[in-house]
Amino acid sequence: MPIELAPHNKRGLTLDSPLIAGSGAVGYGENWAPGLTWDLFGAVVTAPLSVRPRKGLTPPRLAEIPAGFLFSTGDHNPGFRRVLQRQAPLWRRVQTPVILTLVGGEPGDRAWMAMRLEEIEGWVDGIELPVPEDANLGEASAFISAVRHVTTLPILVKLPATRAAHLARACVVAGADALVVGAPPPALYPTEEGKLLEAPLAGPAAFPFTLRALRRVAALDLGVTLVASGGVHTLDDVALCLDEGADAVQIRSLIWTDPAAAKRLALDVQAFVESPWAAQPDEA
Amino acid sequence: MPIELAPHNKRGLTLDSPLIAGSGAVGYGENWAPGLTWDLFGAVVTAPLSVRPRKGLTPPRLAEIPAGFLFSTGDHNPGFRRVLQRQAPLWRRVQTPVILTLVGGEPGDRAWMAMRLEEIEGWVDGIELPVPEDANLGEASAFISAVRHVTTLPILVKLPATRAAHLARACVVAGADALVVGAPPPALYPTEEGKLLEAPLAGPAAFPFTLRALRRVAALDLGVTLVASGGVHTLDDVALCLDEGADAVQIRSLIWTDPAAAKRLALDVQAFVESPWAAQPDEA
Amino acid sequence: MLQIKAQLIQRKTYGVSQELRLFAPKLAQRLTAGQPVLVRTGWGLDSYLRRSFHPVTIDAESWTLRLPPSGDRGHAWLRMVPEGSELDCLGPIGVGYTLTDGARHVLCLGEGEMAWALLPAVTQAAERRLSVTLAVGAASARYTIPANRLPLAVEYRVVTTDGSRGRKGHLAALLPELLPWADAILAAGSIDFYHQLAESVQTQRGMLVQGFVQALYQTSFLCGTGACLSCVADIAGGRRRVCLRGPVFDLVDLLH
Amino acid sequence: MLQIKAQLIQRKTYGVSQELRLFAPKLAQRLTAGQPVLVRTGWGLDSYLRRSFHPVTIDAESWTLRLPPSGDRGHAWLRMVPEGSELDCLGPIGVGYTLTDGARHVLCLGEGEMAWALLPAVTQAAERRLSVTLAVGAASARYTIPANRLPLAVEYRVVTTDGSRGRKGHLAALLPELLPWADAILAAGSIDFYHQLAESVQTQRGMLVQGFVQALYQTSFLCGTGACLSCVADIAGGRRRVCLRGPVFDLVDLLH
Ligand SMILES: Cc1cc2nc3c(=O)[nH]c(=O)nc-3n(C[C@H](O)[C@H](O)[C@H](O)COP(=O)(O)OP(=O)(O)OC[C@H]3O[C@@H](n4cnc5c(N)ncnc54)[C@H](O)[C@@H]3O)c2cc1C
Ligand SMILES: Cc1cc2nc3c(=O)[nH]c(=O)nc-3n(C[C@H](O)[C@H](O)[C@H](O)COP(=O)(O)OP(=O)(O)OC[C@H]3O[C@@H](n4cnc5c(N)ncnc54)[C@H](O)[C@@H]3O)c2cc1C
Ligand SMILES: Cc1cc2nc3c(=O)[nH]c(=O)nc-3n(C[C@H](O)[C@H](O)[C@H](O)COP(=O)(O)O)c2cc1C
Ligand SMILES: Cc1cc2nc3c(=O)[nH]c(=O)nc-3n(C[C@H](O)[C@H](O)[C@H](O)COP(=O)(O)O)c2cc1C
Ligand code: FES
Ligand code: FES
Repeated sequence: MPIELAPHNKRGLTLDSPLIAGSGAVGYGENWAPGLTWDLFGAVVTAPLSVRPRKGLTPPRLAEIPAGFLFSTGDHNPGFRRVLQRQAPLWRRVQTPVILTLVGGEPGDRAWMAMRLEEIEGWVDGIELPVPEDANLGEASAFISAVRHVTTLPILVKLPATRAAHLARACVVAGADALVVGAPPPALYPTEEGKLLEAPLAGPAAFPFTLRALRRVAALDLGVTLVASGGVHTLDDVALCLDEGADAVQIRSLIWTDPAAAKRLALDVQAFVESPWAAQPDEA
Repeated sequence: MPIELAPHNKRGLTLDSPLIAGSGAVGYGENWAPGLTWDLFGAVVTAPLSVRPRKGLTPPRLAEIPAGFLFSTGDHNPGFRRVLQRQAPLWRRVQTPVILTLVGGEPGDRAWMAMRLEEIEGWVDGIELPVPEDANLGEASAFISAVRHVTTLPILVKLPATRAAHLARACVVAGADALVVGAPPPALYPTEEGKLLEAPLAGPAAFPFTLRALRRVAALDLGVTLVASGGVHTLDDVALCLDEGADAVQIRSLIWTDPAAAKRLALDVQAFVESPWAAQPDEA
Repeated sequence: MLQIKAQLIQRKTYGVSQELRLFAPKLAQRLTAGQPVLVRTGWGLDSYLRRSFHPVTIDAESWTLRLPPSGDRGHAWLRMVPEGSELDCLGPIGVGYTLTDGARHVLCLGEGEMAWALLPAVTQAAERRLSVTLAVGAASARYTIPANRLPLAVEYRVVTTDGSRGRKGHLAALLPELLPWADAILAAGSIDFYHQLAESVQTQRGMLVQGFVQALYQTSFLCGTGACLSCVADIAGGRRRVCLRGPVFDLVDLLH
Repeated sequence: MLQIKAQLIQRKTYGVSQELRLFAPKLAQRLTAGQPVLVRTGWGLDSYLRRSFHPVTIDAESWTLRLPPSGDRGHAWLRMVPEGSELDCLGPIGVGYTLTDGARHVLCLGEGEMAWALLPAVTQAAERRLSVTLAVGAASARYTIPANRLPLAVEYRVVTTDGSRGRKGHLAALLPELLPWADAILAAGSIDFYHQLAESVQTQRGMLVQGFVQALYQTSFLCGTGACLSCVADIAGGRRRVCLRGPVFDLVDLLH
């Protein structure tokens, strides 16, 4: 049963499964854990891309917390041109839709990258724009509209979970085809090395925030599709998200920490959406 | 080494230990788990009190999440008069400072209760005022000033963790003697019974949010004392809070889930503040 | 209430269920049937909340908890923890079943998984040479207590929804024949069943009096000391803390 | 890289350390000295992140991980998990030590706890009848590898800070006498030590050439596939993913 994530967009964004490999789970499409393949996922969202290369956060970038971890690369990436040169042939070859994450820098950077993508028809299937944790309504609207003006590609806007309901409407007005709810809230904790790291939550600990944000955004009934993201690990989690109004669901940490479980989940989700009553929710 | 939580208040609020039994950990002072006693804590903060009795949330009130739980009673309480009648003799008897949590209802309710407390000199040692999750600056200022005008008791204002840095200055201007940072962020998760519960986080999962909020509030350097609260479970957690600028630390869930560990922590904290180098941080 | 480390001295597997015998003399000596014990179910922070168990056996030095088939994470951990491990227990919580002095004919009524909570009371009543009937209702034979788990002197009656064991139907259908005989009832089931039970007693005996039926209210507990207000239920004329007043209530209080 | 369930077939306790032997033929056959394996350390969600271990023995069917004394929650779980349990392993990660064909005199240099990562390479080199010297430096005798853990043919040199075993001082002090003899070096230690080592080699041999010293960079891993960018380090001329390029690097690359 195909899922249309951008029903009001001429290009559309059709997924064969509601399970998406989210924000950098497989890098730019080349870093696959054992047993995982493109066809397990409805779409793949890349790691972030900026116009210029970024060195990101000085390591350590990871702090384990109870039932999860704090994690940020600080948008570490080789820059738009390099990634496109290296990866675009791969994106072109695969059947699975590829969604590029574009992040800011100078004003207009995201729109510049979106324009370049518009020129290379058929390589990329959508754009994901993360709204920074502290962005206000005006800032978020501004960069989304700027991208909307130069691209016909479906735009997914990723909202910070704690402020998702506050920001959602403005992002839809600015041109989002779908809302990704959301980026888990930031916290602070010591790394193994004893340094205090401030970064967003990841892992199962993040899921209850995702679910709350999703419910609040779904209640606004904004007429766009919703993608749940943050801490999703089990079929129960996926089912809860779909119940609460999500059209699709992203996973990331699970792909890194337990590829075999990610594969089982992908297959279970495919069975579940065919027939929700047939699939058995997780027993562990 | 005594800790003065309200140095600019004439009455003062002097603690023998920086470890406080926070918001309802022992009810109104009568619900002690085995092995726990008043003298283990620098102060005891009661469960919430409103002018009229409140039935609180319809159960279930509890949902387990990874490494913690969502929990709210909805300010379930027998009302100000009943609790005072029953508990005030006990509060008068004990050496440990007793801090009453006052919550709103009609405008002026908190100030009305604070006025009554002013009349019964020597029974109560401080007031804790939780700022609701969605209160704006004006609302928070208003009820804090109202209480400040009618009481000479030290006022501790408890801030929601995710908005603590935003609200802190206004609360100090309105008359807070100390800031409690903070109430953990709310989330949504199914209970054992399958109902979706929206409630604040509790348990170790909450701690990384407390630590982030504390760092941000401490950075404002507002000239009041700071009390860390939310998810504190180990001596490492306490030490991190003190390092990040807390003068005292509240525990709650640990008292409920592992009284023996709470007792060990209380004794370790006493040893630690006497000589931080002598005490061994937790090994588990 | 105590907090105590109890050593896991025996694990018995019955199909998909398990029973764990825990060595803890001090706790066992204070524990009565129907009183929950809260057990930590992890070495680390997950699962964070304790699981509550009504003992299925109690002796001078140990008690036994039963792990039903379930998908619960805490139960899964208990299924795997090695013999010899120390389990952190907090209990007993609240009020259990009491065998009142006057009672001669004790009727125990258990629904489904909850019926197991009656076992220590059934055993104790039989040891006191009271005449005891245990009647259980369950979905099918596999969910009933095996007869060999009961003292010989106990009369055992079974009702199953699918008729795979004992009479076909619902436990409530047995009440007309069992009630006249009983002079004390210990019940463990759903609130629905308790309403049926109360009605039957009224029909058969004219009136449900205080002291006749003790009924276990099933819920989960966080603190067990009355502080957290997580165990509250709308019973006994108000919103009550089950860990202080219960979990075994007089049926009159429970329903009014 | 594989993800595989490895059965814990043997646990040996050495004072406050433990070694766990894991049966996993497919993994063992691919594993080389210095390559980390990422192991899940909980049945539930805590600890959530895998712990990485450099094998201390490798044979055809199994490998052994070493639990040092530590306060880590994941290690604590591994200390308690019963024999016979299946541990979820992800590995081997990246690039390990290689014994180059030309080498006759292999010098292995290990600092503190990291020295254990050299053991499989030491054993393998001895089996190939190469002449092997293992030199370790540690804070005191109790932190050094016991001599009986090494093949007989291996020459073993120890330096301790407190002089409780072997020479008193720092491992670097041994380099002048050991370097001239070696035609390949496998090292496991801190970046500080690697700088000292590079300097000694330059002093003694005029130049540090590519292919002479292999050095293990210690860090932790999240995905092991190059996706997450959590293992990056500023080495080899940029911000590199250690799980792809390392964790065993040519010393020339590691320091430049
Ligand atoms: C292999 C296996 C796996 C399982 N996995 C899970 C799992 O992952 N998660 C989970 O939650 N459960 C699971 N279960 C089921 C669960 O653990 C219990 O065994 C089951 O629910 C029975 O408990 P119950 O108290 O509901 O009693 P049941 O005997 O099933 O009865 C259900 C309820 O219906 C009423 N009832 C039914 N028949 C009668 C009767 N004749 N007389 C009176 N009342 C009746 C009662 O109110 C009773 O409480 C599993 C069971 C099996 C066998
Ligand atoms: C009972 C016990 C409990 C412990 N509990 C904990 C715990 O809870 N948490 C924890 O983190 N650790 C704990 N430790 C210590 C820890 O696990 C390691 O055993 C210890 O740190 C040694 O590891 P190391 O790699 O640092 O090497 P060490 O041998 O201790 O050396 C430390 C470092 O100093 C340098 N060094 C010192 N001496 C020399 C030398 N002669 N030559 C060259 N280099 C040298 C090296 O760089 C080396 O890496 C405990 C140890 C014991 C015995
Ligand atoms: C995901 C990714 C992010 C990168 N980010 C940067 C960067 O921010 N700045 C830069 O100069 N190079 C960057 N690079 C390029 C690397 O520095 C270099 O070209 C090489 O790919 C890194 O080596 P490694 O793959 O072994 O880590 C990046 C490469 C990748 C694959
Ligand atoms: C912490 C606490 C909160 C209470 N809250 C209410 C309330 O909101 N409304 C009310 O009518 N009574 C309230 N009561 C009073 C109870 O309804 C009643 O008086 C009795 O104390 C409750 O019984 P229990 O202690 O067995 O739960 C409360 C009592 C306590 C101890
Ligand atoms: S379990 Fe906490 S009040 Fe009953
Ligand atoms: S561990 Fe993920 S990139 Fe290296």
